[in-house]
Amino acid sequence: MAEPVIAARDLSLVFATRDGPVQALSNFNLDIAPGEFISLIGPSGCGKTTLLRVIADLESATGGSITVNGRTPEQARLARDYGYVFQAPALYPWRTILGNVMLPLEIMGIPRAERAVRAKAQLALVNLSGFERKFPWQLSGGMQQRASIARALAFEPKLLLMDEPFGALDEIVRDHLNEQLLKLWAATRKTVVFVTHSIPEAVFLSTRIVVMSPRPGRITDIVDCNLGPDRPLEIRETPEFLRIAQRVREGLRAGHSYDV
Amino acid sequence: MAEPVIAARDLSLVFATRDGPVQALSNFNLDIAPGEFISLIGPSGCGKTTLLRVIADLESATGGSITVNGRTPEQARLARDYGYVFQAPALYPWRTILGNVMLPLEIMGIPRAERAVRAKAQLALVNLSGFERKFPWQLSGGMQQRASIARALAFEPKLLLMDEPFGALDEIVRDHLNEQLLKLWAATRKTVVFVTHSIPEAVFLSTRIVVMSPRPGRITDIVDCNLGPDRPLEIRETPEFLRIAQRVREGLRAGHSYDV
Amino acid sequence: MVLLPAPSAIAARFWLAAPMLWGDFTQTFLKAVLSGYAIGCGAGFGLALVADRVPFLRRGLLPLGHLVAALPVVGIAPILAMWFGFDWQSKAAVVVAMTFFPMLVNTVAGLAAAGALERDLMRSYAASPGQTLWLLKLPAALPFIFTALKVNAPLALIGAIVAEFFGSPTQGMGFRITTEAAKLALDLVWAEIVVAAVAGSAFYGLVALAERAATFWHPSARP
Amino acid sequence: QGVERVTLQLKWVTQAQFAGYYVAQARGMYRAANLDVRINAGGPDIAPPQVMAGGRADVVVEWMPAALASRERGVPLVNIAQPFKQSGLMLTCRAETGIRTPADLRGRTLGVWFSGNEYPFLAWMARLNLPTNGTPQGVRVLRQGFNVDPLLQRQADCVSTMTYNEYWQVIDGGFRPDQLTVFRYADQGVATLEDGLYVLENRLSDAAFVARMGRFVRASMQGWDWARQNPDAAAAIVLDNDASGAQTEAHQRRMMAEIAKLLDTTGGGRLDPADYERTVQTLLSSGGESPVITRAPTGAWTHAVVDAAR
Amino acid sequence: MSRSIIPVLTICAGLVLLWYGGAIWMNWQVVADTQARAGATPGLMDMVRLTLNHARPLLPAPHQILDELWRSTATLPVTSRRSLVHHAWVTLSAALVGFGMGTAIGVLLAVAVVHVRALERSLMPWIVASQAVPVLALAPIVIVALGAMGLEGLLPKAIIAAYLCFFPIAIGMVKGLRAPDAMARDLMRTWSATQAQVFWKLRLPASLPYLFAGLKVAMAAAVVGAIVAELPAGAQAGLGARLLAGSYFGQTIQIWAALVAAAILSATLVGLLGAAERLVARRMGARA
Ligand SMILES: Nc1ncnc2c1ncn2[C@@H]1O[C@H](COP(=O)(O)OP(=O)(O)OP(=O)(O)O)[C@@H](O)[C@H]1O
Ligand SMILES: Nc1ncnc2c1ncn2[C@@H]1O[C@H](COP(=O)(O)OP(=O)(O)OP(=O)(O)O)[C@@H](O)[C@H]1O
Ligand SMILES: Cc1ncc(C[n+]2csc(CCO)c2C)c(N)n1
Ligand SMILES: [Mg+2]
Ligand SMILES: [Mg+2]
Repeated sequence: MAEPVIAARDLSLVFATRDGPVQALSNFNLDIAPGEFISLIGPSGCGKTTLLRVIADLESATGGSITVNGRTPEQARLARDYGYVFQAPALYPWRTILGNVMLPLEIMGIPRAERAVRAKAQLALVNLSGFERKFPWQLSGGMQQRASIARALAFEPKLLLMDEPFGALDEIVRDHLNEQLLKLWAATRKTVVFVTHSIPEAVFLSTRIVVMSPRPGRITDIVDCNLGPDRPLEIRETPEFLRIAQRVREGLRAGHSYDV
Repeated sequence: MAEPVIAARDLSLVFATRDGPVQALSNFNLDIAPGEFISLIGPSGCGKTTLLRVIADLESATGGSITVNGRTPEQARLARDYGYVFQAPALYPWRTILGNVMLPLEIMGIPRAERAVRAKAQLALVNLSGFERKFPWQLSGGMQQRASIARALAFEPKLLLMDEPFGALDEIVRDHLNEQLLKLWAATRKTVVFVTHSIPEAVFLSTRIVVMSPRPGRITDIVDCNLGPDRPLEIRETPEFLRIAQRVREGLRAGHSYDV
Repeated sequence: MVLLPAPSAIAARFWLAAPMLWGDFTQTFLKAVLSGYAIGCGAGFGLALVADRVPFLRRGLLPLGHLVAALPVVGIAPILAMWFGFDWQSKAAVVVAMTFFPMLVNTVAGLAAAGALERDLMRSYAASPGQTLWLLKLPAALPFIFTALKVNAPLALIGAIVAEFFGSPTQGMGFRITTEAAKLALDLVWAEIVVAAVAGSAFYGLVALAERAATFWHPSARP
Repeated sequence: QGVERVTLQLKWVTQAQFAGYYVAQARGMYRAANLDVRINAGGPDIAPPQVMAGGRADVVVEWMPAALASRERGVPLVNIAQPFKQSGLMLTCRAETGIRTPADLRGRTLGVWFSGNEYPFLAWMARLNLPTNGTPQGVRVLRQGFNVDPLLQRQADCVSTMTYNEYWQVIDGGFRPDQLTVFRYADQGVATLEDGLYVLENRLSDAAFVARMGRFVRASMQGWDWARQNPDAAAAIVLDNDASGAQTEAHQRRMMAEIAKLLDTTGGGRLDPADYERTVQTLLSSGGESPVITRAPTGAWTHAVVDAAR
Repeated sequence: MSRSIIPVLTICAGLVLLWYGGAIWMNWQVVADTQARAGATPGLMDMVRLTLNHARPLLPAPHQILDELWRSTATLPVTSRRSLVHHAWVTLSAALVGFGMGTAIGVLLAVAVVHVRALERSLMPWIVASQAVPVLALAPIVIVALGAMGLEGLLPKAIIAAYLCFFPIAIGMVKGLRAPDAMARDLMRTWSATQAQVFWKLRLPASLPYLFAGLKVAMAAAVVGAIVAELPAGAQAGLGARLLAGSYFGQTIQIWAALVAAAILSATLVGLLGAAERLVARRMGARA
């Protein structure tokens, strides 16, 4: 196997808060190979966002080790190895939608003319053409989230970290973007680490699904999901698909601390 | 029929923006009877949030008329007729989670001792016991959203306006909260106006589903959904359920401006 | 040089003149500065609350507030001495005039700083204006209010000292600095300045401590 | 031969109190003496000794008590000429307060100028045995600002005035002379010398400087002489030099007339050692916590410059 | 802007009424005293007329101030030393230069403090202490000292103005540069933006509301600083010289005229800043 893009060994992270420590990650072990599409799924508060943040060098692990592209997360961040879609849109209120999408390009020194072209292409991909000159507060919640996806894609990173990017979108758009993302992934062989709450979405997109459980955040199951590269939407009706979904659901249920 | 809780007649709303007007709602007609559970579903940007905001008197319609409990939205708001769960958690950073949930109770003059009891009960309902003394930024996105749900339920309004309350939650918690909400609804006969992007969720919860389409925001379909008051989770496998879901999906697809 | 005596000379004088320095400190800081600061900040804050409530007043008062702020101390000090007498009351009045406006501007800005969604929440509860103020606007305005409190702390001291320039009893930090400077007793002048700098810094430090406790939740308080 | 520069620092704002210097400049007396004189107006917070210490003037106009005090504090000023023979300082009281004699001052509130001008007052109070530290047996002292408002507004029973200036402001403020009780320091035996010309001691060892100052003093005294004889024209010259544009002609004419009474232009500005001794004795008797001078100064005046002016 | 005209006029009208009342009330005693001394017993209307037209009032009536303003601006050539326009210009130039220097210093200090954590602890206390030093009282010494260093004319005044106005800017700006929330900053981190980029593209835009609030306070402070610095500079020209001369001669009306002129001057400057702020806010997509 090629060198893993992400290699986490006994990773753990404890937040110190006023009323005692919170164990957000505990003994987390995971290797992600280049070109993989990994979904993280698990109850709210189980540490998915925290894991992405550790990978992105936005948070430092308090135990264990992690490498990104064979380097420390910090080196990877400085090398601009990844693009990150946050759980909330986090658009800058003083920039137009186009300005927001162009921002990473600006920072990375892409020439002005190219910036606009690339940003507009990404906005078209998420179906926001025509909203370039609006300011964030003039857009609906889902539209803002789509703008933030366009922003993360704009500079074409090899590694994509996506934290519930499609949470605020309706099924149709979501399906559409799922397909787009799959196409993009197949074409560019990016590595994707994807947080979602939707089991069908996870199964539809991933090569592997990591099921997590909370307090402390740890892995309860890793489900292989080799549906092949070609995945029409209809695949979701096949028994293979439903079987995997069922296994994920069981893992998820097992991890829940309360009875449902 | 009893007097409608909400009666919208030819409702429309136009936002004036710097580069021209945006028609967010257009000729919107809807009556909602007491005790109904109405879901609004539709592509991002179709005006769902705007509609809730008009009902809540946070936005004024630019055309048509609307009454809430037979009064103007303003009178209804002043009478504290409704509870509102926003699309974003909007927790106050200077208050603990418990403090945030107690906020409406404080405003409505509930005695101090009772406030804490009621707020803690609501937090237990959304499975946030033990996080009372944390501050919002110490919680994951989904936990924040759950806190905001607890806050809206705490003062037991007769009319609930919920804007994608479960968007950031995983399937298991979502199922759990769906059931809780349904129970609450059946027990208290609240009227609920519920925005969601999940077709199964809409079908599972609602008595009627309003399918909307964007630019301008208007109704494309209203789907009756009389699955009876008793709805175990398994009802989602029944043909009746799937039929309704299919109809909603078609309405949704028809409203989309682009081909999928 | 005569204008800058050696630190040792200043320290010696500090020791010798301690009772006199304490008397000046009482007159200027404990009496004039503290009372003027409290009244000035209170008034600016109060007017900001009123202005926030009554848009008509806000539009009418703020431009006039700017006019008042623009009044130079050296101009108002003699007038206030004329009105309020020579003792610390007129110095406190000068401090009031100086601290009023920064507080007004900052509080008005702070009261407008609460987010749109956060306001909508209050609206949805049909919260009374008082409740909205107490539970949302004031907490959200705290970072701004503390900015004004901090800016005003040294400003109040300067105001009181300069005001003493335009007539005063024969005591007070400003009185001492100007009269002794003219007499070239610069060791005493610098001793008095050290007192002023330390008192002003300590005052500021106290406000900053209070700020830290009160606005722990603001992004700027977290690293 | 090249024109030499002299910078003169006045004790107060541009007004007829300094008419002689402005006249000497406007009417070419300095130019005739081959001098290019720059006159810097003073003000409430300009202390001429301080300006001198900062090296910003060659010669200053100052009252002798302040000059002697700064001498003790390390800025060795030396009197080189004394155009003002008489003191114009007074304490002006509202008669309605019942103050008739100095003894009536006990327990009263008095406005006093500080910044070096308080010494004659302190000397007087010491002589009257009236403590100035605020005890009921003494007097309550207010640091008076620049005007007579405390008296007009009845915040003080008496205020400091000059015969040529503030007194007339009180009159303009609606008082008739008979409604005022006036104590001239000269009459109380505590007169000290006012408005003299002072330079730094070390510069006097330079003969060229002494010669230059000699010409300066002579030209200045010519200016004073002319001003004394042509008071209205001198007032007009002063007005021309008032950059603040705030002075009025009537007031300056009146001031010039009063100033003329204090001058002695006969001796070419020569300081009378007897006046000097009286001033020093007055100051030494002032006592108190912070005496003006602790011992009789030496070398605080010289006739060298006036002699050079001959 | 035009929306505020009516409120401003209304409140002004109210204030002017109050003012006339206050003038009658405050000047009553002095007028009564004077009349009593003169042995006159004027009637009520005469008293009112006298209180409103007293030459040395405790509080001059608005029309007296307006009259003085009119005489000292409109009836004289602006180059005349008796013209308030001339004096206002002298003050304005020093204030503007000082404001420019103060803004630069304030912003630079804030940037340094925000970017170098160590400076927060080491520099801030000195900045604060610097403000607690009563420069205004020290202005004479400062002017003398600067003069000894060869600085004369406008510059010493501008330096004192700058000293007064850098502080509100620095304090506000430190707050503003720290205002972006964690997520906005994290975003920059994910792009491994340089400190300069974070500054220009995130911190600076986010700090603008704080900056403008600070600038407005600083502008007023700069005018005050310039005026104060005029006194020890010989009070030759400028609004400060007018104030002082007025004060010295007990010319209350002249003080008030100079005061009003100073107020109008800095209110105009602050107003211009407000207009600039609105312009910037519009370009930055502020809600109407
Ligand atoms: N304040 C505003 N000013 C201008 N346009 C606005 C404003 N708020 C919303 N809009 C526009 O109105 C339309 C409807 O917005 P709305 O927020 O109601 O959508 P939504 O149905 O809630 O979408 P989503 O599912 O993404 O939350 C959108 O096109 C949006 O751009
Ligand atoms: N800054 C913080 N300080 C303290 N505790 C924190 C902080 N951030 C997160 N936590 C805690 O760490 C745990 C994991 O949080 P995380 O955000 O990773 O959850 P998540 O899996 O992303 O949840 P969600 O699906 O709701 O977004 C939670 O219990 C949360 O309360
Ligand atoms: C702060 C201060 N107050 C008073 C004087 C006294 N004084 C000395 S000369 C003069 C002019 C008289 O009209 C006056 C008032 C001063 N020098 N400085
Ligand atoms: Mg998360
Ligand atoms: Mg919405």
